[in-house]
Amino acid sequence: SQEGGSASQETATDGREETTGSDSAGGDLFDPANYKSSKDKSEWTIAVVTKDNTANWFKRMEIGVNEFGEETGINVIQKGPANADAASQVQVIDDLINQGVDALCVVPIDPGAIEASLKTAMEKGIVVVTHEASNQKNTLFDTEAFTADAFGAALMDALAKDMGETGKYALMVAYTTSTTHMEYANAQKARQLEAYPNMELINDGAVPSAESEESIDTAYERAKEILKANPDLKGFTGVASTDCPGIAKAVEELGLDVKVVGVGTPNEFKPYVESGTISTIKLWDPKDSGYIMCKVASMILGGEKISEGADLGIEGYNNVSIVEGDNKCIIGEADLTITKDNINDYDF
Amino acid sequence: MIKAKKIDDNIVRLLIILTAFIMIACVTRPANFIQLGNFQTMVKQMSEYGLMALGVGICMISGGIDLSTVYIANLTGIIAGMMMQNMAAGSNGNGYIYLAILVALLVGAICGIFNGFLVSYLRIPAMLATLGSYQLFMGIAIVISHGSTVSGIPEAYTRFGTTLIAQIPVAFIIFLLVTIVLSFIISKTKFGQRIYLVGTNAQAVKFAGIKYNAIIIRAYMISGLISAIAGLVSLARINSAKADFGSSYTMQTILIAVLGGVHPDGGFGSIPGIAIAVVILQILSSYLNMFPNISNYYRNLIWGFVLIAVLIINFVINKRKAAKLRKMS
Amino acid sequence: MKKFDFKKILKHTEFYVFVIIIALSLIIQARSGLFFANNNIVDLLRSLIVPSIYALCALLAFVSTGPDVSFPLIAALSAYLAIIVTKAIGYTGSAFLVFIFAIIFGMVMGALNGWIIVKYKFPSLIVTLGTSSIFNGILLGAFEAGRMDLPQPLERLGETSLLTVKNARTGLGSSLPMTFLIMIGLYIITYLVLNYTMVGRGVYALGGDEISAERAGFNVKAIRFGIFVANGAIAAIAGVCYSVMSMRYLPTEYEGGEMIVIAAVILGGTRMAGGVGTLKGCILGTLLLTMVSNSLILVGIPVSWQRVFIGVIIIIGTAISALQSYTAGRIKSKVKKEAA
Amino acid sequence: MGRYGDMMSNILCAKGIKKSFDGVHALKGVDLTINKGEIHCLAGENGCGKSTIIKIISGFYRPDEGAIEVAGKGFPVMTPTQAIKAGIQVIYQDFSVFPNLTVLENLAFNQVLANKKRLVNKKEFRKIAEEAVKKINFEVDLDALVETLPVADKQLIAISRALLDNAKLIIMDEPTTALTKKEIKRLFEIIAALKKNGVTILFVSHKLDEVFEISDSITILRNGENVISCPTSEITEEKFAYYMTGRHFDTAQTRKNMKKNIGAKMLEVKNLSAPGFENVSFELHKGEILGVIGQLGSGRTELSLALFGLLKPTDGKIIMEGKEVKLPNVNVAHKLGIALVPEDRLTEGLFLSQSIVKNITVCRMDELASSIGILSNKKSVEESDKWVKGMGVVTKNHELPVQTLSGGNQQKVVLGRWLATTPKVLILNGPTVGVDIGAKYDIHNLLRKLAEEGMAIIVVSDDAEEVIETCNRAIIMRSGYVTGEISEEALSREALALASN
Ligand SMILES: Nc1ncnc2c1ncn2[C@@H]1O[C@H](COP(=O)(O)OP(=O)(O)OP(=O)(O)O)[C@@H](O)[C@H]1O
Ligand SMILES: Nc1ncnc2c1ncn2[C@@H]1O[C@H](COP(=O)(O)OP(=O)(O)OP(=O)(O)O)[C@@H](O)[C@H]1O
Ligand SMILES: [Mg+2]
Ligand SMILES: [Mg+2]
Repeated sequence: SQEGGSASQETATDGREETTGSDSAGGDLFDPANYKSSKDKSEWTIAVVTKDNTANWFKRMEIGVNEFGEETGINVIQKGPANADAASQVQVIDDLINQGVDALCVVPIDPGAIEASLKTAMEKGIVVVTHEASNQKNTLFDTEAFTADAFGAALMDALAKDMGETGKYALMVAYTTSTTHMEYANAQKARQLEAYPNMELINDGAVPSAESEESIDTAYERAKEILKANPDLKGFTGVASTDCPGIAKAVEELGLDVKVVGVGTPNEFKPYVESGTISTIKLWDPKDSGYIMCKVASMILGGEKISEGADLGIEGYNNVSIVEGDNKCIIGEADLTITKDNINDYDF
Repeated sequence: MIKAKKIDDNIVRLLIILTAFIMIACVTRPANFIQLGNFQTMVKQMSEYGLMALGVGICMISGGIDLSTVYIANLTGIIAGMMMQNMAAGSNGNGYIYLAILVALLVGAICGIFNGFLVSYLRIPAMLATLGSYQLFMGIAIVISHGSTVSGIPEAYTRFGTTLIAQIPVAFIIFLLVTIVLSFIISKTKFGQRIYLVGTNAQAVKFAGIKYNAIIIRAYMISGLISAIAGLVSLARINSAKADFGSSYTMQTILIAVLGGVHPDGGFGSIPGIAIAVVILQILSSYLNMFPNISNYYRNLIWGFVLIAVLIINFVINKRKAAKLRKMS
Repeated sequence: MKKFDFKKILKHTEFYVFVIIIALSLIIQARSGLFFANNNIVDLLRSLIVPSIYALCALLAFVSTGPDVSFPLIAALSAYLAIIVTKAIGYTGSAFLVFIFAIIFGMVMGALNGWIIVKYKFPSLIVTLGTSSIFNGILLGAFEAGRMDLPQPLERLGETSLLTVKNARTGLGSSLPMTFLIMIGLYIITYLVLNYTMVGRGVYALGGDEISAERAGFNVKAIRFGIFVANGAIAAIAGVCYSVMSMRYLPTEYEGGEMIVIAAVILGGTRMAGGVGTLKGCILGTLLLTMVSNSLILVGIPVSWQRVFIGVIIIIGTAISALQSYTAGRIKSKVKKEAA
Repeated sequence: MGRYGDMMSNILCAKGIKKSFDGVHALKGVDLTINKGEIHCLAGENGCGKSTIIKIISGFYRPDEGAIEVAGKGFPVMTPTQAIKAGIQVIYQDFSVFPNLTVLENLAFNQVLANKKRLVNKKEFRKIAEEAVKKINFEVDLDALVETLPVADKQLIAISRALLDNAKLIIMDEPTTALTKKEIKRLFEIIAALKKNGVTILFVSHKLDEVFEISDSITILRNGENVISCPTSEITEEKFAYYMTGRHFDTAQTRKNMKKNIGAKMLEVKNLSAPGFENVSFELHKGEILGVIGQLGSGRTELSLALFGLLKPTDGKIIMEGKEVKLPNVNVAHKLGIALVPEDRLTEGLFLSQSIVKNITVCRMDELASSIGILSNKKSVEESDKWVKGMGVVTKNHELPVQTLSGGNQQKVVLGRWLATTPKVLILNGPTVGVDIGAKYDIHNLLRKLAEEGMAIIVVSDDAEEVIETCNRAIIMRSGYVTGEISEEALSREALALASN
């Protein structure tokens, strides 16, 4: 993981070099002020590109996107690729660029794969806003309910609290190649090493412990294997929406006392949360994320400045902070922690 | 003797379909479709899977199939990307880039030879051999990249991904060149003819003194090599490489090859046919992206429909022609 | 009568797959000490359910015609439609009816495959590739299917289990879902049809030599059409079983399941050229691949190496079975020479 | 010229049958009448439509025009099941067996299906099968898979399957091609016995001697049209050949009149052994045609494979033009000037769906290509043109796939391919199997001409006639050993019969 760290640092410096390189081309590519649109608001088109439009998560997001469109009268569209595959997403983005949309709001499948496309978009004067991509370089703003590190840490905090800060735990992701998942997973481990010395990640700390391959059934099978191989396991986290239902099912069936913490939508997890197997769900509301991406894009198009402490108009984003890392990251305080006590307050 | 026709009917029909698609797109979405930028994007996108489809097509002509092209492309992209990253700092000049390209091509060829070895010497059905090797190549790619994206490719290399020559993206020029070279190899050389023969009757090939194993290995090697080129093109275009990039391309390449007139049992097919099928698919995809309210998943529906419709049209036309012949004689 | 003929057994691919399975299970047992535990065996049986039902589709298609790659999407689409219909009419009775809905939809889709393949004599690979692309477009494009909760009948079926075991040593339990019975039932029906009806023998006959089958008086077209309709029905059952076992309908989890199933079936000795393939081989091949993918963690293979291992196992397994059938061919010609 | 019997004595009457395939008129209005209880021979050159009319009678093809009556009953649409029910059984040219199934099932299917049984009754299957093999005293393991059996057994399965109970008319499409002399004799005995029991036989053959030996009457077809139908007694061998081919054969041109031009020693095989044969020695000179006569399974095929680099010898020497050579693969054999025309042209010889040009030039690609491997289309076409003309291959266009040619023409293509390499030693394994007399005559003439020009030729065959007509000398193989050699002077039908028994 140390190698990985230095590699990403290198990437970061490369990113800077590119930035300065394009500076000379005229205007700062990364200054939102350069993207003020001369067109009337009603002529703008804001396109939201998701990972997979069939997933409940992004259907929820579409509600927020449409809400924004209705509220403002701005033309908004949401598109997903024909396959949940980075290459297909690149195609969608490239095609939208050609159709002359005014803003692109992207939830990348793989941030690395779309860098070049997003750069092209910006060079053409298209506003680029991303979500779930705190390491995306070619974006004006990345909007996050929180940072990946903070989210990973929050997951770990929740798990640690539920399992009493001691014992073995395991981490599941969809694929080792899922960039965001791996960030969350690595952040969890980092937090545990820093704050919970009595906890131990199985398999000598290898991240992740298993892949769910974005399938609830596979998550279940892998969880079972892990539980069999580690009968003394006390905690389990899963960061893909397929992971926790599978893990919880395995735990229930084996009749073990393992705390399950993870990411997902409340309705899908409700039975397991109510039965107590899933102790905590961490998430943010994709409806709000969709809304916020569009809002940020429209503000840039309208020439409005977004600065530290800005109010983006919905709860959780009334006082955003801006962190400059690989990009400018707008961070709200919109993480939701759902437990048995408040699960009935959410319906998505 | 009747003079042999120069262009085969299937290509003519594909061209008609292509023209029809272009016309529909031009009429219904002129503002979006008839645009230099749109064409540039389309040709850039299709170059990668187009290259792989050519490789798959050659293997299918030889009587097999190659399911591993996408993962060879990713593996070689990752290797080249990591080499460029690591050597960029210590070197002045672009020598290291050429070295990385060379190594990537070599790795692609070796992967292809490995596939060919499984299919020829070990007699594993190609579908299974390349199913196994695709897991293997993807696995190796995950192991060396730790599953994460290899990015931070030196600009000296990625510039090439965005270069235009006479307004044509380099990637497409590469695709065209490979198409031309392969068309030539397949239709005009000994080796090319032997691929068809091997795909027609593997037993008779032995009696005709054609080295079956050697031909098969070379066919898969070419597929591996082209996949490596696709990997390098993709590395330049998206500035990164990853073990699972483009996993949906596998089925797509087979569909393209089949639409292009390659027979899945071997012995038939042409490179230009595949190339035209690539263009048809790309226009279809880009066209659908012009309708915000139409889900991209309709592409699969249309694509499956076009494939079967073309098969049936070919069938009916051939039958009609035979009936006409019968009446004449 | 028939003697136990060891030499004959040595010629069957199934035997070698069986040997590999035994060897691997011993290795897994040695490395983890957990393989032969009752709960692990039950887990394995559970994992076997859906792939082994799929394997029937692959087997029937290979024996009679050629590859069929459309079964995962027939499964996905017919399960979707069945669930939608059940919910729409508010049916809360037996899960049996939901299966019937799915089977009807599956048969319609299978009939489309069968009709094209029989009428135009196109290679089944192309046709099923095309139709599965169409089914995918219908499911995700036209219907915009998303994850769904199950209707009551299926939910209830998912909650009942056939058998629950508890490992005395580790205290770990495992339960076998009711869908296991469906799988067993399908295997029994397929076995009886294939071996004890003339239609079943016709499936093998037409796979061996289509023209001869027609001359002998088999209704080749009807049998082939029937195979694809049956495949549609079987795929539909697998589709519903999958959703029952995940307790949720998951539209995107079906696609791409065909290749590994085809690998399993061929590993089990099914001949790609047709006419040869047994249910025994089918289940053994599926067991082998399921076992491998479900034991990598038990054995302690790091996650990033798992794919390499699966690739290597597929290559080695298929190489053994390919070389074995080649040498069996050679033994054959030697025997013939002795006879001459 | 058709000869129609009256309704009562007809078992089969087909009138004005027309059938075309994708523009090829296979039958242009053929009449065929077969009297009850006779052995009727259907003859004609390759591709004249014999198999096609058989398939129409058996309900496998539907005629474009024409009517079929079986025992006086008209069948507007005949299906395979109806035909079987009406008592018509066919032994197809390609045997029509299921290689992947057991002998038992192969034997029982037809009857079980004709009885419209839906379920499998193993006992019934076995009963039918045992009955079937008993009829011809055919000894075979009923539980063996057919694909593991030798060709002759497959043929016998096809025959015994056709003999089942209710058969009134048995049609045999070239049933003797894969059989040995002994087996042919046995088959003829069976046919005679069947005739005695009132079964009618329609027999297709190219072989003159067979036709005259057993048939009562003959129908000859040419190019999908009737030429003559008459009792066999009314026709001579010479006329028969003329009716079939429409040409007169120069019978003076036989081996006896062959110009002898035997030259230096070309090939010497010393104590050669390989899987399938042992300790084989012989010499072959320039301008000489050596016959290797032996039956199926005698090792003759393996010998030819070993001389062509396809089978690795375990012992012994192959000496070519005085130098010992090793033949690790076909390419080496090819370079040394050895050519093999394989036994089974469909699986080993031809690329059926590829063009005639490709099939002819496949072994000459190295010469037709430039140094970097680019093929010249012009040269290829010229080359193939030369051989298409030279061999008298009948075709409209040499870009057409080889599968559009008739059997004899296909064989000429394979032969042309190897002659194009100008070999020094030409090995032919069953050069005229399933080839009609016209084409056979052409091929034999060609072989003699090649020998005259100095080529050394080995003809591997089980056809005594062929060996006598073409060869200077013959060696006899049995069970993997050379059991005798017959010199030119002694080479006669009697000598061969004597030596191989
Ligand atoms: N299925 C088919 N499709 C196209 N052409 C066919 C088909 N079957 C037969 N033919 C053509 O019809 C003609 C008659 O063929 P047929 O097989 O009846 O000849 P035959 O007399 O049996 O010859 P042989 O002695 O070689 O067996 C040939 O020209 C052949 O090429
Ligand atoms: N060792 C071998 N390697 C490759 N092919 C073989 C081998 N042995 C036999 N064959 C092929 O298998 C086929 C059937 O063989 P088989 O021995 O039955 O031929 P045959 O003509 O019946 O026998 P024989 O040559 O002994 O008269 C032949 O066509 C031959 O080419
Ligand atoms: Mg015939
Ligand atoms: Mg032989």
